[in-house]
Amino acid sequence: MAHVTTMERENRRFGWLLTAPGLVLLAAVVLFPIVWAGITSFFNYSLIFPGYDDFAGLGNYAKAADDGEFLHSAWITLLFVVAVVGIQFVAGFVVALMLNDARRGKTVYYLILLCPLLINPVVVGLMWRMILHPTLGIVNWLLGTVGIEPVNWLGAPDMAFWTVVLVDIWHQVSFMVVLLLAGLSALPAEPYEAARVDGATPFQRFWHITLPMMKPVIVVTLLIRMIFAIKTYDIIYIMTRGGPGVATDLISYFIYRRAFVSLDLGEACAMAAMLLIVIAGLTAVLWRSMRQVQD
Amino acid sequence: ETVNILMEAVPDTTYIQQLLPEFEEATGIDVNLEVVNYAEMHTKLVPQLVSNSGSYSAIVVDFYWVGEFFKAGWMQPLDDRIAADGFDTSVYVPAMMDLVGQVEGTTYMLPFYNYAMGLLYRTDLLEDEANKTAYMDAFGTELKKPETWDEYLQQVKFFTKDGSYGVVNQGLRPDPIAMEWSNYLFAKGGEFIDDGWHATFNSPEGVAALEDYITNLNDYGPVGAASFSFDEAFNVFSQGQAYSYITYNFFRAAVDDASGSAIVGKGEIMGVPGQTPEEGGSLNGAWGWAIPKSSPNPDAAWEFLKWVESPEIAKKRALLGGSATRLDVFDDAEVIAKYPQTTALKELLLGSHNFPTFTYTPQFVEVLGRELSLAVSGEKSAQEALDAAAAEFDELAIKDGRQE
Amino acid sequence: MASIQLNSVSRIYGQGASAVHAVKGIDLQIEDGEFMIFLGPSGCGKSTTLRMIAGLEPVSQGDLLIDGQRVNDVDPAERDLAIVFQNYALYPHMSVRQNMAFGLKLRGTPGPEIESRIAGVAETLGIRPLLDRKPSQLSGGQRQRVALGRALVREPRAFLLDEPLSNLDAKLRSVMRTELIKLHRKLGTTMIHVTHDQVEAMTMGTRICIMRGGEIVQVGKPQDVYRDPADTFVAGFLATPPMNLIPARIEAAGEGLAVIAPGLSVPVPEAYRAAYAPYTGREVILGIRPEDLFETPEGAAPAAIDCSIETVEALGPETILNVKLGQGGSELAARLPAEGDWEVARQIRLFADSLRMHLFDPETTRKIAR
Amino acid sequence: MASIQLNSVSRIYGQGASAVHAVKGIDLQIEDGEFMIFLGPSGCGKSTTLRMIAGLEPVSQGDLLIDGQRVNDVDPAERDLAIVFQNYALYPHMSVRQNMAFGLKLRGTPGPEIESRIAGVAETLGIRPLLDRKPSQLSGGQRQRVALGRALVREPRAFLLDEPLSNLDAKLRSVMRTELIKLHRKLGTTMIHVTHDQVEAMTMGTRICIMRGGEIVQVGKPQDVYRDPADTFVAGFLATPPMNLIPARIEAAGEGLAVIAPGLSVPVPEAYRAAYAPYTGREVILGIRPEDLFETPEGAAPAAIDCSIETVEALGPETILNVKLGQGGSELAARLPAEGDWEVARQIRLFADSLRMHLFDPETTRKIAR
Amino acid sequence: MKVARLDGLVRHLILAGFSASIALPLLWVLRVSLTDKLTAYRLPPEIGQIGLHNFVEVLTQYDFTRWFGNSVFVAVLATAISLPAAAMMAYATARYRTGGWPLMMMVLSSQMIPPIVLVLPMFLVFTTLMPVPGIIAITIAHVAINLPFMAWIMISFFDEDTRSLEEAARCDGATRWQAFTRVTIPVAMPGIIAAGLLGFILSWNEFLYALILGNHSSQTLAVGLASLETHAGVNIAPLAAATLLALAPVLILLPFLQKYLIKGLSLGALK
Ligand SMILES: Nc1ncnc2c1ncn2[C@@H]1O[C@H](COP(=O)(O)OP(=O)(O)OP(=O)(O)O)[C@@H](O)[C@H]1O
Ligand SMILES: Nc1ncnc2c1ncn2[C@@H]1O[C@H](COP(=O)(O)OP(=O)(O)OP(=O)(O)O)[C@@H](O)[C@H]1O
Ligand SMILES: [Mg+2]
Ligand SMILES: [Mg+2]
Repeated sequence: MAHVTTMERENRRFGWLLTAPGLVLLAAVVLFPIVWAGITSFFNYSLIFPGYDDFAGLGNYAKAADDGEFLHSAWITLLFVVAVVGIQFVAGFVVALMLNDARRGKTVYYLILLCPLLINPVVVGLMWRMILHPTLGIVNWLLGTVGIEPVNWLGAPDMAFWTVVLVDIWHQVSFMVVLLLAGLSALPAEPYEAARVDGATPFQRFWHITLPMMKPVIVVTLLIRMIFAIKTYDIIYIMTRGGPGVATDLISYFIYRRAFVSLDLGEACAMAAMLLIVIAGLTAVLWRSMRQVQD
Repeated sequence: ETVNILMEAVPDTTYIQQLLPEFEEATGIDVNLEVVNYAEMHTKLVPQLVSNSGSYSAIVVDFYWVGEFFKAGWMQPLDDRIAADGFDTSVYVPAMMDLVGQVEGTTYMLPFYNYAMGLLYRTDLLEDEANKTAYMDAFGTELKKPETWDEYLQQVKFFTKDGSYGVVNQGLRPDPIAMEWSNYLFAKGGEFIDDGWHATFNSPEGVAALEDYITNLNDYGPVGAASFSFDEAFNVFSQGQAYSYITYNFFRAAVDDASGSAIVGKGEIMGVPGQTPEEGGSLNGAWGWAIPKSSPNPDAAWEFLKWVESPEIAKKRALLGGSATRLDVFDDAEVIAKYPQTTALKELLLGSHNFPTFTYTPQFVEVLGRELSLAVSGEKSAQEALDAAAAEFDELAIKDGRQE
Repeated sequence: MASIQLNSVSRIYGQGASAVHAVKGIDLQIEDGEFMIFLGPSGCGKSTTLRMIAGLEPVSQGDLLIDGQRVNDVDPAERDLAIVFQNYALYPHMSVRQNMAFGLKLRGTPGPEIESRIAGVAETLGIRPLLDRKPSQLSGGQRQRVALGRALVREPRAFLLDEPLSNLDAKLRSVMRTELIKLHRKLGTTMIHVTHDQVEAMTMGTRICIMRGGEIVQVGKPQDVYRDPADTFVAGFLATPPMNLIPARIEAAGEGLAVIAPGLSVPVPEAYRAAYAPYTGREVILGIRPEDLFETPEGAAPAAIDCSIETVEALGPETILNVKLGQGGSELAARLPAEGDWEVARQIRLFADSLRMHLFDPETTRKIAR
Repeated sequence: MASIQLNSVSRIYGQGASAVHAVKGIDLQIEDGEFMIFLGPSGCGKSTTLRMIAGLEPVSQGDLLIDGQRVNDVDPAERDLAIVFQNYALYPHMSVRQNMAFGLKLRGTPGPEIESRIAGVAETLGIRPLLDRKPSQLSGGQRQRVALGRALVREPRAFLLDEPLSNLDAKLRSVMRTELIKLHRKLGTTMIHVTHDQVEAMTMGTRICIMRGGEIVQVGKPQDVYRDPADTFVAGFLATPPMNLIPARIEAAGEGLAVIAPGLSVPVPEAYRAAYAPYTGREVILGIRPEDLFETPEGAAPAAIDCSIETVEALGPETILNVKLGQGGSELAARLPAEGDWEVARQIRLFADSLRMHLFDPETTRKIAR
Repeated sequence: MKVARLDGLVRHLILAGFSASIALPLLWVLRVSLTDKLTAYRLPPEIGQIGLHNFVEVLTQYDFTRWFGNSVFVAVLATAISLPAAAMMAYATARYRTGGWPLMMMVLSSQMIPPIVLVLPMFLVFTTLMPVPGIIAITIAHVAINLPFMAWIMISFFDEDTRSLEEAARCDGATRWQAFTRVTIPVAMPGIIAAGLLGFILSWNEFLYALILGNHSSQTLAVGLASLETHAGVNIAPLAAATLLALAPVLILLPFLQKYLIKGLSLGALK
């Protein structure tokens, strides 16, 4: 349509009106910090000598890109995110599907699986450290009663990574369940009836009806979980501090140390900016695939 | 008026809390102790200190932040106030004043409490007759509390039997492992730096210390000690599963706490033994009181500091179980009577070594912790790990202007 | 191809006080290859019955048999029926083509065959140009045709069609009607067709099943049901305008009997006299179909009715007159030729063939057998 | 109460190659208080036009005027029209009562009045017992009635009804038809009613607007459109079965003219001779309505047609015969009385009143004026 | 139904297995909360002294009630403010494509940056705005951080299905706003409630901003509980008790939302 009608203008205006409160809030609270962080990333800015007199250009970025430890953290983080989000998604989806169709006991199951989410990550870390204590922990003791050697949950590099993954899954898997279940419960019933009569098995219904119709919700869920997983730091902080060695040194914890232990904010901001660019790229890809469904 | 102080949840904080009504009554100043997890204190303090209007009247400073806080100019000098009020700083253990009192000749802090590290060991195991004979048979020497590092290592090996461990370590990076290993370094006769602030801890002594550490951790300690923080490690010890544990001196009191310890009355602390009976290998550690530049009411804060570090209150804190920094308290008969280990703690403190404190101490602890952890997990050799840490240390020292 | 049998099948929605008894223990035997029409007022349980047969609603009570086998617990997917939903239930995320292909794909029909079947059915339904659109881009009638097409591409054991033509225009509807009849002839598949359309009901089915309030009122061949309605409900339901039902009374009249109502007196033909005699002096309901009213005496036993014209509905091919019997009498509808001198308020005399009248018992509402 | 005017109004969905021109520059003037029927094949743009009037679809081109005022840009909420959607669009989270009350509440109608209006409308629609149900608990026809009820409780400037009776049974539908007519009489509100039902189209509206492929083909009073269809499309669309359209040719026959087709020869009545003369020797399309075919000579100029019976559809009140003209000729539908000796394959002779025949130009498809 | 019963059995087996793996560690926490640290670490597990002393200790010796109150205040208020704002934003994006995807990316970008680099400048902002940042500052921060995430979640719940309902409402005389609030919102409720719940949880567990922006009187549960990990060891038994105490009220409230969260709305009546 060539010209913009008044109604479209009204729609647009209304859209912005709805968006305004959120935008104002965001602008008031996070705009300045983001801009500040962006600017700071171009300076040799240390909290010990705060000030913008030492312009570094892309120096901080170059340094980060050249920093083996940082790159290692990025790599570990990638593995972590894929493992955590992947497993949580599959498990969460299965549970959400089961729960959606269950007739009895829904509330009980739901309450149970909500509990971990409501527990503070710090506490989660501490509790799991206790439970997984190699000599004093209940898990190794139970394994021992069936003749399994004590597992060095957090002390061996490979194991520690998977232990952290496991604990994060325990803690966050319900996030997926809550969202996916909400998505499932909002799906219309008719296409399922049609599919059943068309002869679709439960799996085929899942594949041909549920998945495509859930795609927007799935994409958003994966996206949000991915972003949160990349930001994981409390659990690492409590459970391993990135160790043993550098086996669990996730990027957020790395940046945290750069900012608040080394007090080297310029570099930390540059790293955060690089992270932002990567995540934004991933988000754009996911968003596009979501739009393909909507149109 | 209100004095706000950020503190860590440790026994000493609780003791002050108990005594606060006295202060509030005497001065009319309210005191708010904001208690957070140790790990978060630094994170919480930094923005407060960077900002020109913080909300903390006084703060407590861990020794390894001292260089950084000093360099950034976040603390107010106290000399004028000390002089004006005739506050006596000479009673403090000198090592304390070095660590958390003066920086480059200016007094910024008053030492609050010390947490020098020591060797917790099991007296009951040493006294056990069967052990004594077995030990005599094996090594031809009497089983008694170790006087030298090598004797200690021998005992560690000896007590690793029957599902018990000779030692339990805190191998979590960065500070637990870095602090613990420092004792090994000192015990082996090594030092972190030379006078010119060059790293020397990758010397043969350092490498040997790390190898000892790895052996202890992997061969004579429980599975998973590489990931232990002091809590896990102490739990192993307090459940009676290990003979010894090198740790902070305040765990001595926990040994006798029946709600968390199965070895009440069976543990004692001593300085970490060195190469000879005369030398000690302990690492020193302490907290100091300071008034930040951003303090909204430094005068009231000073009132509080004066009060809390006054001889009476210091003694009262010690009597409640607090950890002393003043010689007069260490020597106080009443205190010794109530806590016989006071003398041992004093000796431990006097024989302890300081960690290099400079602007980048926290960063160095990170580096050291990481490299030690890599060595423990077998991804680097002891020499490689220490060389890497030493190289980074040198860089930091150069950055800080300590080194040419 | 399947026979379908319902043995006292019930469906109760909800529980306790708010329970809705949508289908109340109906018995029905649908033979293999039959074309069964479900007819009944809105909310009488037609869709519910269809959905139970399809397996989409649980059967609350009773047994449902397909080909003699109890299928109460059989999954819809295994019943191999095709259904056109009243609300279409198209897959919103699939194109028209995918909507139609889905059931075939699931059965592993080879791609080219799917294509050709879709092409054929789409052609018949006139939705060929729409094959690549999403349902949201279709008009109401187009959606309905897609829903129909989705069922027709399959070769199920039975077709269940829930008002599949309701949103189509008359012309298309008559085309579709013919197509469905042809399809039924060709395949011989059992069909159940819910409709509100008189023409569909009368012309398509081998039998009609008339429902009311969750119960079956009458089942029979279309013409039989039309000619011989079981009760006033069926009489008043089938056909538009429906049969005129006039409260009346049977009285002795000379030799024989007469049905008397205000403004109307119809002599009972000899043939029926014996049957109606027991009702002499009692209230009855007289039923006369609008097309059994004529301007001129017609049939074997024409009875004159004097009335005044109330409304005139010129439908084109014919005219529906609503007339009023004499003073304060009932209203009647009469189906008369299109052209005539119809004028509101005019007095006219109509004739009814009294051999074609029906009498119903006002208490049971059932037809008085004769 | 409002007059509605469409000046070359278009609606184009999508853009570029896949654009769908749903409504193509239609002009239409609906007077205040009119009852306008929209009629046309599925997908011809009826709903789209209605939605444009309601303000739900942007008008791509042209002007839309309500009461003389251009409203292209006026918000739907301010147009104060009530619409019954073809897909009902009931609020799923509200009970039937709330669905109906919503529009009134928004207008600040006082509670008791809302209640009484709902009670009244619900009574008329027979949905009173359903007032506290959610839409998901209703049958198809019940939902449709709720959708209708939601519009009827309001007192809008105009009603826009998109096939509001399509899912109702014949009986209810005729009741509703009467109610709508009554309502229109009482309120005098402008109404636009989309329907596929012959009876509704012929009886309810003051005018019919026949659409095809996004364009208006003919607008006029129902009887006028029926008697005088503008082209073969209208002729073939209105009524079931539709007018028989037979390819034919006008030839000189003795004195006059005759319309000749295989198996059929109809003399042109004198009255039309002048009008048809120019077409002599040319192809035409002959139109005869099924009800203008009789068994016995009837009308002013009966023309005999010999044919054989192909199919017999006994509808109850009457019978539709499909007959075939002579050897390889066209098929015709004939609407004949219910009783008769109809047998497939029998040869019969039918008579058409040639005064009632129509001729169309096969090229333009338009009726040849006479 | 035979098939259905088998189906149900498998379903409940999976759900029960999953719930068990979630619940067993929690049962261990419960056990720890009822005993003391010594017994908690005893192996093989022994019953020991069972009692509620840890709960008493948490309620009397720690500021538990204040932490809890602060957390409830912050999480409830932050969710109550950000949920509507996020819902409006999500709706505008879903229905009117307001700002298109660049806007949504921008909005989300604040989520993509580790909070650690944002918290310092944010602290500076708050200290210039208010003398002592406290619970209000934490709340505002939580609103701003949770808003983008909630908005993103909700976009997919304001899908096209509700459009025809809005059209009906508009013809009924509803303004855009009324159509949104009275029709779209109720229909999209499952998604909105889920987003709200997750936002609440996020705020409930949020640590960094609560730590940095808070002061001694505005410590939230997250910060308070963390202080039970002391330099002299973890007070594991009171911590376990506090964790369970913190869980209880939320779990008690939850069933009231279950209609939206678990059961779903049957919206089958659109046509
Ligand atoms: N969103 C859309 N995108 C593309 N084409 C559309 C869209 N909506 C409708 N159409 C097309 O526009 C044309 C007119 O549709 P409309 O709904 O007005 O038909 P209608 O006359 O109401 O038909 P019916 O009687 O079947 O309801 C149809 O061909 C339809 O396929
Ligand atoms: N989910 C439900 N809960 C309660 N009652 C219901 C439910 N679904 C249908 N009903 C009721 O059951 C009865 C039968 O519904 P059904 O859909 O079978 O009617 P129908 O004969 O198909 O009517 P229509 O011709 O209007 O489609 C109706 O009165 C309806 O209100
Ligand atoms: Mg139905
Ligand atoms: Mg339409």
